[in-house]
Amino acid sequence: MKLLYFAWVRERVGRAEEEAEAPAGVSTVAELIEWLRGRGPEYEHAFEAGPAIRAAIDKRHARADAPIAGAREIAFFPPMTGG
Amino acid sequence: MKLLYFAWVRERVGRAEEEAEAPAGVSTVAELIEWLRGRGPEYEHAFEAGPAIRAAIDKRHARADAPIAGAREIAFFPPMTGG
Amino acid sequence: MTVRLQTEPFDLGAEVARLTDGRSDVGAVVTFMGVCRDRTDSGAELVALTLEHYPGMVEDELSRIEAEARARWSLADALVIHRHGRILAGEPIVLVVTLAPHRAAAFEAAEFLMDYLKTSAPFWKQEETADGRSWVAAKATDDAAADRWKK
Amino acid sequence: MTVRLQTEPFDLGAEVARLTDGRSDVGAVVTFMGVCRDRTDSGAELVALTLEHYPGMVEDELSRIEAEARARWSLADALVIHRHGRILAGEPIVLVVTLAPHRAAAFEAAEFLMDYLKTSAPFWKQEETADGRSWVAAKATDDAAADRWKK
Repeated sequence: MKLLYFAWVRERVGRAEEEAEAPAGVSTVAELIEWLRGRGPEYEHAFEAGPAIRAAIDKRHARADAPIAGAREIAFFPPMTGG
Repeated sequence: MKLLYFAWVRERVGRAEEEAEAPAGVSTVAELIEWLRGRGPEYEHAFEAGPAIRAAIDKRHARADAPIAGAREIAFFPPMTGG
Repeated sequence: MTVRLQTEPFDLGAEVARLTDGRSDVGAVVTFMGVCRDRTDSGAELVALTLEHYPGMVEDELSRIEAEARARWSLADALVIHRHGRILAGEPIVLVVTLAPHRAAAFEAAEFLMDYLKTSAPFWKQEETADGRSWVAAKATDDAAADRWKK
Repeated sequence: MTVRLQTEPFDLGAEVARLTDGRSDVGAVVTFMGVCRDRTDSGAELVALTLEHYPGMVEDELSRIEAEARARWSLADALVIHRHGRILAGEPIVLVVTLAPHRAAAFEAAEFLMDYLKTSAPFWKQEETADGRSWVAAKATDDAAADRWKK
């Protein structure tokens, strides 16, 4: 699947998007975040805020317990500040 | 003092303004309305709605129990419908 | 801070531009424009409204309402324009503009100004339909809307 | 009903005129314009904001918010314009316009649209001051404002 990062999550990860395949057993947004944190210090730094990081699955807001099976695109970003 | 009438109160009284001297004992807006009602059928018709008629003393909203002593101008009108 | 009573129509865009041009300390601008609808509340076709007012008192009352809004909210600026006389269906009747650092104050002050204009400014609307003219009755919902601001 | 994402500024007066011209069934028009202030919340001088967005999702989300407003209130029309990219102090960022028969619906729908834009549309503001750039933190007051619409 494609992973996208926005705002300071993007800056900390050091890239705007990448392809990734999560291993078996990683089945929710929260589990995907835990797996990403183990990939290196830049991911650890980006996701250290834990539940403050928001996610979207295929361009729709998704909660931490949302299943990721079948997702084509998962985005991570800080709380929104538009308007 | 000067009495002013607006909207359908004006139409029922048949004039927009007039000079009047209320007799002794007429000391509040409510008493002034009672006295006016006795002046003729056009006043009776204009004021038959009783408390629904609003008043202003010297261009400020006044309640039925407001004293009229010293007033230069008292206006009577239906509830407002601006905006 | 301005209140204006006039017979001619107004231009919402020009009024907002005049209030905002050259200033960058304002984060929120709210406008309310009341327009003459082409139907009465009972569904009859409306040709025009005629707004009667109490000269002298209406200016005082608009200023009082506007001063009360400024006392309650921290507004950078505010404008109230109210027309009187004959107003055709589709024409604007009233304009309220509020400028504030943040949106909550701008929205609340604009709603407050409208609720008080409706229930306290000495204007009376007369509707003109094919059947003739008739005075618009005050609405209980307008009184209820104004009551929510009472402390 | 329209939602628009754009980099260029917009003209409030022209947008309202386009929505209202030729129609006389609308009694109430409410607009909200968010403007880039020249100070950060901590008081530093602000040169500009840069708004990052999530292409694709932002259009979907604006449309979802606007559809939700139409489902909740009887609106004659509505418009949402949101800019992205670099926005200088004093320039407009966002415009919401609601048209309804009566004012309560127009005001409520405009506030709802703004509350949801703030907390749900995927935009992120970066402030540019003499000290450099920094991301704006989300406000708890914005979450609280959006929560009031939850049934």
